[in-house]
Amino acid sequence: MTEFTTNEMMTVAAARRLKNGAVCFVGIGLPSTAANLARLTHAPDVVLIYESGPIGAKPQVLPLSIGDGDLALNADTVVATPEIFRYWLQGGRINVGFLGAAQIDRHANLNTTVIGPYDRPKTRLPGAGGAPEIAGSAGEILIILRQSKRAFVDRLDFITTVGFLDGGDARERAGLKTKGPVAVITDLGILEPDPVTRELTVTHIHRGVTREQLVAATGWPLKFADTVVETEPPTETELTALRDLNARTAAAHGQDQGSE
Amino acid sequence: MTEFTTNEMMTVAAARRLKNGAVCFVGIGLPSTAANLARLTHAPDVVLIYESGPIGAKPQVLPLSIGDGDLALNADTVVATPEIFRYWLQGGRINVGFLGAAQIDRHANLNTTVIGPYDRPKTRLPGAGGAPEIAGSAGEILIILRQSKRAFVDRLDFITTVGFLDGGDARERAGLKTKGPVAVITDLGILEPDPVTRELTVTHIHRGVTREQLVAATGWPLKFADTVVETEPPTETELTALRDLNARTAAAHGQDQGSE
Amino acid sequence: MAEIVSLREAVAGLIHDGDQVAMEGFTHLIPSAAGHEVARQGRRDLTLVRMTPDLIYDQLIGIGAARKLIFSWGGNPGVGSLHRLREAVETGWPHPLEIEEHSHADLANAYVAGAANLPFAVMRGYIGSDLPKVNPLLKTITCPFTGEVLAAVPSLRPDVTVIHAQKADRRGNVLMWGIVGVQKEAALAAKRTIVTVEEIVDTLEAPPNACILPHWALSAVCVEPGGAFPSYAQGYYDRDNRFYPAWDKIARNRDTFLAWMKRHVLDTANFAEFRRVLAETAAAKEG
Amino acid sequence: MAEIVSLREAVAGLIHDGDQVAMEGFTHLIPSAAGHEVARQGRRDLTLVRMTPDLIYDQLIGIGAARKLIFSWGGNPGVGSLHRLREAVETGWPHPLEIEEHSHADLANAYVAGAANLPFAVMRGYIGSDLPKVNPLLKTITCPFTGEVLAAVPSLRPDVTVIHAQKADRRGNVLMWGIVGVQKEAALAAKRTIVTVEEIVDTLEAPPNACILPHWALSAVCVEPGGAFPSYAQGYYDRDNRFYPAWDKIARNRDTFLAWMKRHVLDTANFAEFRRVLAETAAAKEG
Repeated sequence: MTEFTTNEMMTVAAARRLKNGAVCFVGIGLPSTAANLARLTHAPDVVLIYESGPIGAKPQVLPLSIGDGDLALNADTVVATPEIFRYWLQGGRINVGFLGAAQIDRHANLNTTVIGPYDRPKTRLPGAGGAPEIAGSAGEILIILRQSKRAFVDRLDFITTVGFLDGGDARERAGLKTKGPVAVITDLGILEPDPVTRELTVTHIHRGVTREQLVAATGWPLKFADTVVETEPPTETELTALRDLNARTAAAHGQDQGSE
Repeated sequence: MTEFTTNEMMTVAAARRLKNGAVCFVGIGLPSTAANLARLTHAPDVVLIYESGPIGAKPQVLPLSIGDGDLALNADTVVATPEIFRYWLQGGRINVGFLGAAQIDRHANLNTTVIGPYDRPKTRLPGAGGAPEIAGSAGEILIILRQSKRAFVDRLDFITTVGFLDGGDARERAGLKTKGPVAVITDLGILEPDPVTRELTVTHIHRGVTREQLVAATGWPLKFADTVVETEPPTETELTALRDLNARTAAAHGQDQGSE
Repeated sequence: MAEIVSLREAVAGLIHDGDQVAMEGFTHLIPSAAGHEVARQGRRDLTLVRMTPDLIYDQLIGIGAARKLIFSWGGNPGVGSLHRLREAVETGWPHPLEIEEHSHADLANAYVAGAANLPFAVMRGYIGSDLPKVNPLLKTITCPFTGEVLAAVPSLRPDVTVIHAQKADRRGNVLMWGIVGVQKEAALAAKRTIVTVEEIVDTLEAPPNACILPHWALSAVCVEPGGAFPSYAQGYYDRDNRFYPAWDKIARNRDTFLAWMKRHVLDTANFAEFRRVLAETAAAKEG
Repeated sequence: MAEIVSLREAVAGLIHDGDQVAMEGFTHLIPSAAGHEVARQGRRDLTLVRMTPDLIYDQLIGIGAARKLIFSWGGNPGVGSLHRLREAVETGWPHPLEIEEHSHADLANAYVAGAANLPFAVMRGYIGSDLPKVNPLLKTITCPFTGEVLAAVPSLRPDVTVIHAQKADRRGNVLMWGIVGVQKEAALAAKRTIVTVEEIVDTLEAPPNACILPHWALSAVCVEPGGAFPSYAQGYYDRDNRFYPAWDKIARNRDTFLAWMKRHVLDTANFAEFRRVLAETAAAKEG
């Protein structure tokens, strides 16, 4: 088995969660890398939709922005942004929404708005983007972000995007009919909501990572599932596809974009 | 001066009401003939919009249907029908709506729904089409239809499309902000709403037509303006353009479409 | 996920008695072949939806396939009345037809709301019209910001939408162009969607931002060359303008209509055979 | 009715201090030349609207042209923060910036409602989000048919919308393609619209159903070749991916930012000169 980085493990683990043929609403960055890796490996018929308009995007290299020309040129069709949100997302045609975030809490609520008070923020983050409605309208949600105490916090300063609110059936009671987050894939492992409490619980640990590392990188007392398994390491095929994709991307954009 | 028919006079008189550069929402039949005649004579820059989708249509011959291919091929652009009604008509971008009707009353309300009771109609007419919202959203309305007691009735069985309701300021009180009907052009003359009562009042009589003929063709006690003038007869240019258009149309469609 | 199947299979599997069915088209790309196939398979109790019901709905109403019609303008385009529709409404033959009547702007907005998975649409309309008096579904709603009272209409969510388009690729992605009407919205508003196309091609070669329906948003794609006759398919064939006045004569009389339907539609196997029989009867008439 | 004029004239005549201005673009066709011209002419107290404020809004905010920002995602695409936006919000420099914050779906719907001349839009959104707690404009509305409670958001009706497109014909009809974002809706929602284009051509040679804005729906069309730099214009030039990380460095520091703006934007006559000076300073840095 080839050596691999924690970022590579994270991206591969996230990609595997996308079923072939699924219709996936993709954000730029980690989600886009994972979704395209899925398309280039086990899920050639995955349909990638970017909020800027491309439907069935098949980028040759990873887009740097949500509106890269490559997304349009190789898509099945390109529609206006309002149509993406109205007919395709709210229309109920998206199976999987793929989100990142700056911060997450134990019930998979996400913050991309502010750290600190809203009116006098310590850090002003980019804002909501498409996430609040992706979280409500996509059939299920996959979340991908690196695990750290700064990101996995006990209490969010701001809920930009709904996960399971206070847990239990709070999401359903709020009127949401979609599944919500089904997995949070990090560079250390995979967390899934407990079926009853909906608290994020470790179900997979990546090779070489300890429980202590996971606990130390989490801002709340982290729970582990009864059965925690080691994440299947990246296969040669997966690693090659990911590294080729990243190399093509770096060559095309004239700079090193890293492995995200 | 060449001889001309009453239909030709009606079409020419209606065409003249369209200013060059006006954006006009056109129905099939008499309105379409008049609007295209305007485009081919004094108003080359009139913008014709058909509810099926063409914007800036420049048909070579008169369309037989609201969705003829010729409308699309020579248009500035073709959009979806919902966009026509949402962004262009309701959006407030139409200067003139050109309507026909089966029946009209003295306040220029129109019926294209039923003759007789709605639930047991004597005659079932085609229905509303785009007219109710054209009447509300277009800057002003031109109406073109042949004058007869069957069409110009004392009381409509059904108001499909609003004119001035009961007259006076009833239209404004109903919440409509557009002008409403500014002229009804018939084969006998031109009727315009009285500035105060909004009752349709004869302002022009076509050459060779008598007041008695107009009265006899109207189902209510018809009023005449203080000054009634003879409609300027069709010019040679107008007649030639109209006859050429009708001839081209007949040749293209393989049948005589008459002069409407 | 669209399967490329025969029209017979698509109608058999996807359109059921009692369904709400929208066969859309705005004088261009009318799904005539599909309309005939629904008649041929003897569907009953349909609620037919269309902004501009024309010949195919006249046919379905005349043979008694429809229980209800939701529409905004029903006529023979460029000619006049739909006699079978009129007779159903005026005399209840072959059986009473329930009418739910809207304006074009309303139904266009209702399809948009349906495609957007919303329960209703907001529009500025119907002021001063009697239509809300005879259609209790036309309500009002007050803007929470300005206090303006606007029209609220229920969204359309047909059980099945049927449209005709120019072409599809081998995966079932559909491309249409020209006057596209409300077809995309009607297709996306429906639970199930059937698209008949002029041809299947290897690649669509669509221009940027073309009107495309991806295969995974459709239920079935069927090849029916000429399937929009007597309407037209831009880039393929022109409208048969003679058929519309001819239909006026056929449909004026119950018996003439029923005999025509039996000979041309019910007793033929498919649209190609209909076209062959129609050519024969037309030649016989001229001969 | 669109006049084909210089960008300087268009901005001078159509954009006023205190206006609500939407310069839209979804990483493609960003109206950078127009953004610079607004800065150059010293507009003040603007309310800037955009789904995805990027470098040009960072520039306008940093030089103090904006009183308020209406937005849904503000970042340097593919790079990270907009430092001038962040500093305005976090420290009130150069002066406090009022923030009105939405989601993408909300603003997209708000432009659609604006283009449709409606006072509000209805959508299914914001459930469970804190955004309605900090934005009192995010209300709810109850469906009169189903009783479902949905989000109601005010429509956007900018005083001026500014967009960049590929080309216009000599009458001012505009064609754009590729990722067209919300530009058409933003253009039609506005009281006045300025479009900068790569070139003016005799005929647009647009494919069927292309995204076209007719000249009579626009206020001004201005030729600005390369006017979307560092963004791209599909069919004309690629995105300058190096400029975005370079901007991160420029904008991190107030003085560096101000010096850069003075040298490259405020002291240049137009976008062509900006490009020339930028090439010089880049060469100097590498040399």
